[in-house]
Amino acid sequence: MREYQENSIVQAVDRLSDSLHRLTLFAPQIAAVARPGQFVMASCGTTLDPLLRRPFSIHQSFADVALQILVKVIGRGTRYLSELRPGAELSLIGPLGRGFHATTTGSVCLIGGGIGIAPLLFLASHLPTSPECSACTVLLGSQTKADLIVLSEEFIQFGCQVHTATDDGSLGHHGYISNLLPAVLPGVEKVFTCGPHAMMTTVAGLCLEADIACEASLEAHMACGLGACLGCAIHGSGNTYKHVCKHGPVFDAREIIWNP
Amino acid sequence: MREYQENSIVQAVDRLSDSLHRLTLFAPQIAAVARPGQFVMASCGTTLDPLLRRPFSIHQSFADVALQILVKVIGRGTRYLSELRPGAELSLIGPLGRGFHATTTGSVCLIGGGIGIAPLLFLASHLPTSPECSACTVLLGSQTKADLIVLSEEFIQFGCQVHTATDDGSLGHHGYISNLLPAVLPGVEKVFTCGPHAMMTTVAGLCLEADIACEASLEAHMACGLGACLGCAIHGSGNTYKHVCKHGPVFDAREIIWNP
Amino acid sequence: MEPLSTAPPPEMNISLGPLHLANPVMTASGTFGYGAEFINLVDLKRLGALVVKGISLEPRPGNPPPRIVETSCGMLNAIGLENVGLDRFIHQKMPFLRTCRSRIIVNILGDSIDEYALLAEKLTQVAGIDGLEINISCPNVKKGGVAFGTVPEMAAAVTLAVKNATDLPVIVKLSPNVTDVTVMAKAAEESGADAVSLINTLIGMAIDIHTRKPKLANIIGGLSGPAIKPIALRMVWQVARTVSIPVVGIGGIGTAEDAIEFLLAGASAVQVGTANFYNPAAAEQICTGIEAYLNRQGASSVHEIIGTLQTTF
Amino acid sequence: MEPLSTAPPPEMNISLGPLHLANPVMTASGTFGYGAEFINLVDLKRLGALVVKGISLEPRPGNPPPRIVETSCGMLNAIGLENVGLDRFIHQKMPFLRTCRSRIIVNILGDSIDEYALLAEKLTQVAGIDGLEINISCPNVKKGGVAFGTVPEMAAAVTLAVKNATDLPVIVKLSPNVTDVTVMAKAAEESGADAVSLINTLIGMAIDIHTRKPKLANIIGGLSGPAIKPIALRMVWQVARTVSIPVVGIGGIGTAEDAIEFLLAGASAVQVGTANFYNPAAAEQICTGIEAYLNRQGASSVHEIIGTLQTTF
Ligand SMILES: Cc1cc2nc3c(=O)[nH]c(=O)nc-3n(C[C@H](O)[C@H](O)[C@H](O)COP(=O)(O)OP(=O)(O)OC[C@H]3O[C@@H](n4cnc5c(N)ncnc54)[C@H](O)[C@@H]3O)c2cc1C
Ligand SMILES: Cc1cc2nc3c(=O)[nH]c(=O)nc-3n(C[C@H](O)[C@H](O)[C@H](O)COP(=O)(O)OP(=O)(O)OC[C@H]3O[C@@H](n4cnc5c(N)ncnc54)[C@H](O)[C@@H]3O)c2cc1C
Ligand SMILES: Cc1cc2nc3c(=O)[nH]c(=O)nc-3n(C[C@H](O)[C@H](O)[C@H](O)COP(=O)(O)O)c2cc1C
Ligand SMILES: Cc1cc2nc3c(=O)[nH]c(=O)nc-3n(C[C@H](O)[C@H](O)[C@H](O)COP(=O)(O)O)c2cc1C
Ligand code: FES
Ligand code: FES
Repeated sequence: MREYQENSIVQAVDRLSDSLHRLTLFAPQIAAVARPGQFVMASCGTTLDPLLRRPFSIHQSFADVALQILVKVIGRGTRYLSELRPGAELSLIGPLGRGFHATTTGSVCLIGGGIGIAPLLFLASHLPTSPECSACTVLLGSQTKADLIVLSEEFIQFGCQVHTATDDGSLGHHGYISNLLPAVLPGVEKVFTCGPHAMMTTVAGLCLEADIACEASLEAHMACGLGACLGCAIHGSGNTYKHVCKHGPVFDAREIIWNP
Repeated sequence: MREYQENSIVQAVDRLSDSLHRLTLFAPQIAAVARPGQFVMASCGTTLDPLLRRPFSIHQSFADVALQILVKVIGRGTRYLSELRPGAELSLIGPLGRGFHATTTGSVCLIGGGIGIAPLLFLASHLPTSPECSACTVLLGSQTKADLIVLSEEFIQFGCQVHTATDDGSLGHHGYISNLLPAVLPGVEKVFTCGPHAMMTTVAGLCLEADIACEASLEAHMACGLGACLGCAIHGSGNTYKHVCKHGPVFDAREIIWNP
Repeated sequence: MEPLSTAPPPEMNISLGPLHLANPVMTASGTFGYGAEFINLVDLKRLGALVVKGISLEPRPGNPPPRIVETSCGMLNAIGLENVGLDRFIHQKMPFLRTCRSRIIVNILGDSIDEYALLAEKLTQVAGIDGLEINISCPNVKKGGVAFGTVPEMAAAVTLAVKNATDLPVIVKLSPNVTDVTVMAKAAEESGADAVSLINTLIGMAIDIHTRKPKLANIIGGLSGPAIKPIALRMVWQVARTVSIPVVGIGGIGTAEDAIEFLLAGASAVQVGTANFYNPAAAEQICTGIEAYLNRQGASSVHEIIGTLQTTF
Repeated sequence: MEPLSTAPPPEMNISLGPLHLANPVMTASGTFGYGAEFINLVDLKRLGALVVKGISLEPRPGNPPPRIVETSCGMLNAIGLENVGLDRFIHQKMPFLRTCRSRIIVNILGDSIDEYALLAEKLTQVAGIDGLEINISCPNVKKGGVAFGTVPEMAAAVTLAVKNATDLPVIVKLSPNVTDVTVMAKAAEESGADAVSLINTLIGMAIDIHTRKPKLANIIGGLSGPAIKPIALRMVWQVARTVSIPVVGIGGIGTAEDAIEFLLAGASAVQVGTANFYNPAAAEQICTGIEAYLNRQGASSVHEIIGTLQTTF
């Protein structure tokens, strides 16, 4: 497993909606070895304030040359990224962490909420291309329609069946995307999820109940992303702490205590 | 005396040479009241690092709407300014300090070295327009020709007689600009100077010797620019400290201990 | 867009013992000159209180330059307590300060207990002064330079002497350069201080690697600014849990959010220091920002948030 | 463009008493894991020494999350000394560390003097360990939680116990949360420490104003990063003038310029901490940068700059 500290070059910054920006980064070293579910640590500035890198899921990786991250503007780090222009440098460390295990051949369901959709597109592009894989159902939830238009098209192009839900009802189901999961679950062999913790808690609960394998990509504040600072602890099963950056960010739903 | 904290808008950033950039800033409040020799404190970034504002002489003030600063890239604050683009905001406080006293009607000499040329152009544009003022001699020194080409033209347009010197001999006198002063001094009523401390020390010495009035614009590291922090002390005559931001930046050469 | 609030503006007035302020936002000593320096940039009457530059009996010239250095998210200063001295303060600075319709607190410093007491006595007779803040970070010259601010007995003695010399409200300003700041706070409380304020600057240093000299002529200086906020907040929280007199939080406060952290930790008021330099509008913005926060939280008074930090998870 | 230097590369090796390092740039405990975490990003053999995460006799789970918060030019951590414990360290971590061709220093921590001594004794028998660093910032459980790091007698007792239990070089790592760090340094020196390293983190705090809870589950945490550099540099300078054993400078070092400031102030070596997180290449860049500085200064050895700060203006 190779990791790199690489000065990527911004190739494009596409505004998918008011709050969602997609950065295309020339980063051949990282792109060459990235796997779905892994992430990068990006320097969000050129001074010592902010000091720490921010973690971002790898959203796509192209022809071993470029990768994409999807950025939701939350605070100043993400705002900085959204304002970068083509040609700018962006220091990355990656690919980091344990990704999704997409070796399944049965039908799968990907369920993402908000910015949690980011790693699922890379995963969708890497699902085994056996006939059964037409049976890839993707459930995408967000606050409003604008965030989903471009993204749901892209999942469809990978041959996935897409269902959507929005908080404001402007697209698809009016309400939580997790509400759509029970109808989809029967026949699904594995569920992959990323999104708000509450959503993933619901998804994990439904899967565990139905005894369906579930992998979830978790978040924690990180200083290093390398397993060195031990800052990104979460409550794991068996009364242990897991480190999101190293043991995760993708965990088997059974490894986690969802409501500590 | 009115001072403002004003969010100026960058209108243009002109690169005069590799290291010299001229910023034109829409700042009507400050521009309306600025006088030659005064300065502004500029926020050189949008985060808390760097923390402090940096002082810049007012280089020109136009029709009460815009002002210009001339920036020499030294460290990260000045680099930040040189990389600003039209439309960007730049917070200024100003106009600050005591400016030049250009009420003289006799002939004057302006002698500037390097970035010290900045405040002299504003001064040249404000010299009394009496007939005698054709007798305004300007001595401009710099490392190399590139820094002086545009600037010396502009002084000429204000009716000044310009002489130059460069360290590398690429324009005018090959050596220190202060070497040209003795030949110019006779008949001059007042000398205004800004530049490296060593140059101003020489200039002040020559003037005091010849009993010619001399005003010099000094530098000191500043935190506030307002006379509040007392950080910008220099050795004044009479065993006192003077504060560059409030008592200066322009001092009568006799107020200063040049070699403390 | 937030809907226009129909709630009445929240109560912002607070008391530091006998000292009543219209709002909890003060400016810190040494960072706001004698007030007049900011007249064009700050609406002085909006300040809860204005704490003036530390005053000594005699004028002090201060340290030789260089006196300030920028550091990462902070600055070092070695001003050396330059000030105009008591007499010129009273005659040249107080007339303006009396006009600015803000509470005026005079920060005092001395080399001996007697000097502190004499300063307090003389300032008590001056009209327009609402309180004294004792800067105990100076070395005691008579005791061989041991700092008043690091030995509890000495802090107690200064506090007592000042309290005996004045009937003005007295705030004791604590140094952070100690193992246990609560011990110093208790010493001040037991000696009659009406409030404590903290923190003063942390001792720091910077070196110019090209000249191989310190960047300050005084070699060491006081570190202030956002860099020190986490330390200041921790000390304020510790002190607020220890003493029962009001606590004034100081250290790296530049935004309403910063100030609110200190209020939640138990400070009854805050002082804005270094931020006045890089953003003179800071104190006013903080005042407005606290009001907005109180409105959002549905609080009708700033007292509803002071000391309400929840420490159980 | 600088002309290609024809001078031989400067000597970079230094000694911390009996401990000889190829260069003065180490990585700080807790910020470099057990070394393996950086194998892809750092050429480990270029490190003067690698100090591993603090090890206790038994494994420790650490504190509940959240454990870290970013602050202005710094960060707070309340990891809670999570570590694999002595046995797993020896069997799972040392085999890799033995291969990395850098000096290995083990940072140790305990709740009692006996624990420190036992750790030292057991680690002395392990091949591949070049030295011990005693983290005295932990509270002494037996003495009711008083920190070893703030009482000179307790620091002395720990140092003595460890020295008696090992013949490995012993570095005592000092806490900055004290009134006078030189007293602590002297206590360590007099008890036989081969070197002192400083500073550990400053105690700080941060509050989430929306939840009104501390941002760390542990309420308080240790402040590190560029924000604390001025304080660390001042303490290193004070200690270097006080003790005659070597001093290792730590605190906010992220560039060669930072490191050189500490060397000029009297540190014989430095440790890079938080910078490893935001720039894993930092330690290597610092090493290269010191060499370049020595060349520019015409110095043939790093010893020519250590402690050469000029304090007369
Ligand atoms: C494994 C992983 C993958 C992620 N993938 C993406 C992605 O693809 N796209 C995306 O937009 N966001 C992603 N996030 C969240 C993203 O890291 C945060 O939104 C970002 O750090 C916020 O930084 P800021 O400076 O804008 O906000 P601030 O709130 O100013 O950040 C302050 C501090 O908190 C940390 N922080 C704040 N929010 C989070 C969060 N949700 N998770 C972790 N740290 C946080 C920051 O890193 C920083 O240290 C991911 C997080 C993790 C852990
Ligand atoms: C009254 C006055 C007028 C000035 N006018 C101009 C001008 O018109 N054009 C111009 O290019 N420069 C001018 N300068 C110098 C300018 O302020 C510095 O070059 C600038 O602050 C450097 O900032 P930096 O971040 O690029 O450098 P850094 O070296 O990174 O700055 C670090 C710190 O040192 C201070 N500092 C560094 N050099 C100087 C200096 N020479 N004087 C004062 N503080 C300094 C900075 O303000 C900052 O606080 C003036 C200075 C003064 C005092
Ligand atoms: C330039 C400067 C001068 C100061 N002078 C004084 C002083 O005279 N008396 C005093 O008690 N504190 C003085 N202080 C300390 C501040 O009042 C304040 O306690 C400290 O700076 C921390 O707050 P801050 O981080 O908001 O600046 C001074 C601080 C600075 C930066
Ligand atoms: C996440 C983290 C964990 C740390 N763990 C330890 C530790 O186990 N033992 C120790 O002595 N110091 C520990 N430290 C302190 C560092 O070794 C160092 O002394 C401190 O961070 C200051 O240096 P810096 O500013 O370069 O980070 C830790 C620091 C951080 C940030
Ligand atoms: S982020 Fe440092 S260990 Fe996970
Ligand atoms: S810069 Fe603050 S007093 Fe001059």
